[in-house]
Amino acid sequence: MKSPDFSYVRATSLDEALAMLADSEDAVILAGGQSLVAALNLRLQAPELVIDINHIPGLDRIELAEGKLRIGPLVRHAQLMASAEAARALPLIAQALPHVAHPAIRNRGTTCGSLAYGDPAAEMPACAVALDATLVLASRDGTREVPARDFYDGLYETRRAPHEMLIEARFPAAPEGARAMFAELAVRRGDFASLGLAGQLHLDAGAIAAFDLVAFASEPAPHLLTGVAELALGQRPDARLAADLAQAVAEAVDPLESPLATPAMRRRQYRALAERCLRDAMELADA
Amino acid sequence: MEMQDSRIIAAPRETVFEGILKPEMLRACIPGAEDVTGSAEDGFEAVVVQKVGPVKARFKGAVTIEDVLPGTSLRLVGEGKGGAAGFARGAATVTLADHPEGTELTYAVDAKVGGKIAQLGSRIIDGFARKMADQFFERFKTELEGARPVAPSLED
Amino acid sequence: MTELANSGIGAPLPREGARRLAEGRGRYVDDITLPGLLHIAFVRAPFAHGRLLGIETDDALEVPGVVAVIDGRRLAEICAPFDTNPPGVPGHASAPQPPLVVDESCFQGEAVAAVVAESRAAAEDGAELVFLDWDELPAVCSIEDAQAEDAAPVHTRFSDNLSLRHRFGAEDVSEAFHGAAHVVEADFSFGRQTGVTLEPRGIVAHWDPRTEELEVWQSHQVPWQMREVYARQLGLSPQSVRVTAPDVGGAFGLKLHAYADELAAVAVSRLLGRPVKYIVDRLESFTADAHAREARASCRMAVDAEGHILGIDAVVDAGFGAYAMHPRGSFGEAMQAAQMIGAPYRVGAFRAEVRGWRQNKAPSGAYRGVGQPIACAITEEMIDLASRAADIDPAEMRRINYRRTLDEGTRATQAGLVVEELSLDACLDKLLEAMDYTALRSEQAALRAKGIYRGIGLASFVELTGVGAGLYGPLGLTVAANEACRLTLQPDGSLTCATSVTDQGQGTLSAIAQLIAGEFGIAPEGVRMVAGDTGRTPYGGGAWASRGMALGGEAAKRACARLRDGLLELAAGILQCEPEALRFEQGEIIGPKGASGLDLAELAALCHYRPYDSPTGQVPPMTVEESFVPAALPYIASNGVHAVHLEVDPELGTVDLLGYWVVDDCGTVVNPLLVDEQLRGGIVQGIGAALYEECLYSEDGQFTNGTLADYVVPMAGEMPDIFVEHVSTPTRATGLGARGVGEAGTVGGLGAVRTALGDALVPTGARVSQQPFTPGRVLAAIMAAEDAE
Amino acid sequence: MPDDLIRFTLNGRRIAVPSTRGHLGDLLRHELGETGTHIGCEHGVCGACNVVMDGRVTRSCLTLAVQVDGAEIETIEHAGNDRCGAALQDAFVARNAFQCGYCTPGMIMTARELLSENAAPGRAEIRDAISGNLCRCTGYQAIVEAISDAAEALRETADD
Repeated sequence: MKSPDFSYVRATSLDEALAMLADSEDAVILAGGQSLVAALNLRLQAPELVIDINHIPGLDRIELAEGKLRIGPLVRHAQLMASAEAARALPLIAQALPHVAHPAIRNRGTTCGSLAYGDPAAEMPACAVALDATLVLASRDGTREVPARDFYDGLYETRRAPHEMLIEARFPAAPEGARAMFAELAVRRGDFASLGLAGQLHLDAGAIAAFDLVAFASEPAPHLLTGVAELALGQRPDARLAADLAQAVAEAVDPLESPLATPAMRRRQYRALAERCLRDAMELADA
Repeated sequence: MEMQDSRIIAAPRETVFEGILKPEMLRACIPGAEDVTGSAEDGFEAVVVQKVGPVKARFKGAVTIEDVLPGTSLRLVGEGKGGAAGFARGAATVTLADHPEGTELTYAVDAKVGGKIAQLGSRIIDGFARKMADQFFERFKTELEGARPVAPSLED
Repeated sequence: MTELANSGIGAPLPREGARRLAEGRGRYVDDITLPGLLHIAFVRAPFAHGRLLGIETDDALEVPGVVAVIDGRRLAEICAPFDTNPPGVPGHASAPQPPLVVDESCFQGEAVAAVVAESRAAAEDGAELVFLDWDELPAVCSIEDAQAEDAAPVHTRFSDNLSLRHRFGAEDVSEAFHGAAHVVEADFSFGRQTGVTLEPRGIVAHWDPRTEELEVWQSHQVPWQMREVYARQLGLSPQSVRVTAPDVGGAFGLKLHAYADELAAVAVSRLLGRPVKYIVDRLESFTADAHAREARASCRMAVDAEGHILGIDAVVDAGFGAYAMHPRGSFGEAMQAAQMIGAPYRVGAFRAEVRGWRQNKAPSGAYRGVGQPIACAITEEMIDLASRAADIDPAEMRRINYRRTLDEGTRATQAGLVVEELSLDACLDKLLEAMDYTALRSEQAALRAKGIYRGIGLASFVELTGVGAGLYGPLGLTVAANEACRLTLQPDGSLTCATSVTDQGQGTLSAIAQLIAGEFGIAPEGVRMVAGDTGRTPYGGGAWASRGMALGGEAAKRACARLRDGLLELAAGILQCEPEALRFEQGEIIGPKGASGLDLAELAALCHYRPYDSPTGQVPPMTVEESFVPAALPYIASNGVHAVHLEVDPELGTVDLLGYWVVDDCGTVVNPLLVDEQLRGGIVQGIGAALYEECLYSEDGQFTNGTLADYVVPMAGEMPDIFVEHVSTPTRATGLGARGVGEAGTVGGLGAVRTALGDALVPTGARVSQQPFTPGRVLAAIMAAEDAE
Repeated sequence: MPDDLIRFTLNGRRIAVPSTRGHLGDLLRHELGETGTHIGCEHGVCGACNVVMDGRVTRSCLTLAVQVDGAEIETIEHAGNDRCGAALQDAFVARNAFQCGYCTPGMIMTARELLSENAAPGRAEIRDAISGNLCRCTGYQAIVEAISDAAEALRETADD
């Protein structure tokens, strides 16, 4: 299990990295490398060129300005986890990050890398969709912004073109009093989830003023449950609402058939998971 | 895995059927085909490179056409040997039916992957096969309907 | 106990060599390198069953660094295929297994060609460019498919797939079931597992044409067995083969076997006259290591109104895979799975039929517990089902039926087991007290009323440990089952113990050193252990079936006695007293008048340098060798009881372990520090079997979860703290009194989780028969029960 | 790496070694003979290969050898040189917190980072911190206890 041969270049600037990405037929960006190097070892990938961006200055910034939290492409999961500013601005991300793999992986793995990779079972893409983040893609020809809600097409399929690099993820900071909803079902701590929910709700004068919930891992891409949000908006949180919304989640998801569980089982699990994380977010007492 | 889908192609049934048998069509439609040689009668040889998520595999493969019922149905059987990576094989049963807007092409695909690739998880493999089949028939539809004529002959 | 503690036995001493490992100074096979070393990568069969038509190697040979590409035909010229059909197992049939596929391959992952290169990476580059031409043959994968009337053969040399058929107990037990107060019945399915040693298998082989000697370093449990195997397969004299097992990163039975790919590596070295290294990578380990446990079973149990077991009638169908693992075969698990059913209990009538089926999957072999976890799980769930039918508390139900000892006048149970000196009652008493069984039961009832499903599960087990020649000899296996100790008194007064026992981290060597030190009253540091090297140790077994202390410890104890007797006799001559009046204390000889001034160093110097100072002119031998194999018993039974407390989430299907207790009787505990965590490690593997681990094959025989991310092994986050307590009943079979303990955790762990889960699900009416009990399976059972309402 | 050498600091020593395509684990083991770092899966799951790179625990199998040019790498061979590493090694020996020893180097490197961030971790925190390190031999309990013991020993000697 040794990687195939490849050329390796250490980029010194973003422009240089993007130029090499554009010039090579078959280049990959190495940021955290926690998925890429595994794929190389497994010989699942055999790129001609590996472009290491780890030594480009300034890519590891977390910045809060004008109500947006900007995460640079070299911000590691561990760095984001340790940022008090990020935890305040993005309570959902703070709640989800401990579920991302294990300490050693979080020390190297980058949040943008996870967003760009688009593993259906990963937590960060689901959070980005739930929080309506904006993903900034750059190529030699310029930059463009894609809402995370449009970015994920399917199993590892994203709107990123091969010559583009995700250079920033921009999250709207949570409004005062926003409450995160996060729950996932994984066999072991840190494993890829078999199903999960990520979202945020916000109360205004005792009624739900904002509600975004995403189902992930059981479908090819994060699934924003807009129908559930419609039912939630304007309602006052109570046990009955939590149960109704949980039922709506179970009906709205579209789990893939898998050898481990039928869609019917997945819906049942979703209902239970949703009710629990809704009750938590609504700060209701245990059932 | 098995799956089924259909496409409505704005072309008469005979045209669609003949299209499938043309080697240049295979060349144009097999996703990731780098090199296709051969004929409908003797079968085709192809080198195919496919990528799904973390998996990028290169197969040396053969495509044969079987069970030909002219104008109605046939089976496309593709088999790729991927060296140490394993193998991939797919059979698509293609059925044509008249449709008000042209021809309805229905395909049922039975795909099998083996060796190291299979070991890395069915999640990826299902995506692999689905993507291959969908792209193939989507391109086929585009090629047949499109203004761009099928390239008459590509160098081997 | 005071005397024992003073003599070293029973002290929780840190392990010999532990600091070395804690500082990263272990020496494992992959750490060994030789000048001119070549590396192998194998091209493996992509199909479950196929006929090899041709191999294209031209492109591979062009790769820089690739030295050779060697196929099965080439190796067949110098290396015989494994023939694994022990004459003592009637009706057993398995196909010969060549080191590399010659024409027919029978499981996905079977090695087909060896690419030999200057580096592993170059070998893998080459392997990617070897193209195989195949005809795919029909594959038979599940046990049901293998059994089918019209099943295709797994190997074309056979017309069907039945590899073994055997019956334990009576031909007909129907009498016992007539008129029984209760008859319970259940089906069981056990998932296929693999050992997942953290250090994968690996080998360095060097055939030196100059000396005509073959030297092998291998991550293995039984170097002596492997010396015989390599000599036999390659037509060499065993004396020209030396096999060394350096530090081994976990073995668990997986490294007890001879593997075709490792034999191929040795044969490649023989062919090229160069040293070669082959380290199994993690992907290969899943498809090419021995698998285990796959079985389906059905069992009926009859009990009377008071709960006494009147009869057991069971059928076990085991999945053997494509070949029998060499040299011990694949039948052991199936046989023990059937024979050990009901072992802890008095059973009126007994019948267990076992069948083994060939499949186009990796061969199955020994894995910690070998069949006993299956037997225990079946037995314990049947006991629970019967206790519910008879409305008797499950703990009481067990107590009613425990076997205390064999019935008077019998030599063995109806299943042919010799189990003696059991202490199950004492273990259960201690266990129930430790877990506060009564309180847990009341809590369970209270929580059930609130819709919280907790379960309490018990599993009693009897484990066959220290298996000796009495088992292997009659089967016709050329496997040495004795354990030997060669003890040398060095001129400086230190001791060297060369033992045939091997240690993969159990701490056996350390415990033997402790035992020897105790015999002379010296510190364990004064005993140097040598093991795992056929060039330096006496002939014997190695490590399997929880034998290290039970047999190797006894051999050491006997060697100590002989060496000591000689030394005391010499000292008695010098001190002019009777040898019986002398003893060793802190290495010094203590006589009737106290310290004699003679110590080990002085005696050693006398014997080695000044033998003329001996009053008789004679000195005792400075090296003695003792070999031990239990004469009276084929094995030494140990026993114990496990308990699990868990909670099932009926909406998610998840199982949360809340508590785990075990009371084990392994006789004399030489070092509790080693024994307790050994038990826990075994239990965690049992929990893995119960909740997580399964080799998932597609219908056409493709291994689909062959990564460490997909084949789920237990990690720290999900494992509970495990309470360990002991009852100590030294076995009379040896002077030391130790029984084996290496598998006790695994044997009972699976059953205890199973019974606890069954108990938790009682209010739902669901039962999960298929293990592992994944959330999907638990939920499916609950949903099916709901639908049935 | 203009001259195709990887230059880095390994356990306090300056190293220059010819560039290689493999991962850091293989570089350490096979090019530099530091065999204490163990390879268990090469796809980032087992944690046996954990080393410290620029102050953070890192999977050496998920780090390319060429990536460490200019970096500081610390492995188990050097872990005993600080109080925390030494305390862990003592505790692992005293508790017999391993059997075969194959997971131990990665386990200790991981635990050392935990103790550097949390002087008094609870059992659950310890279990969480090592949840990415596979031990196939023990029941994890002795490991949890050893880490807990080491933390206590470090607290007791903190003022020395």
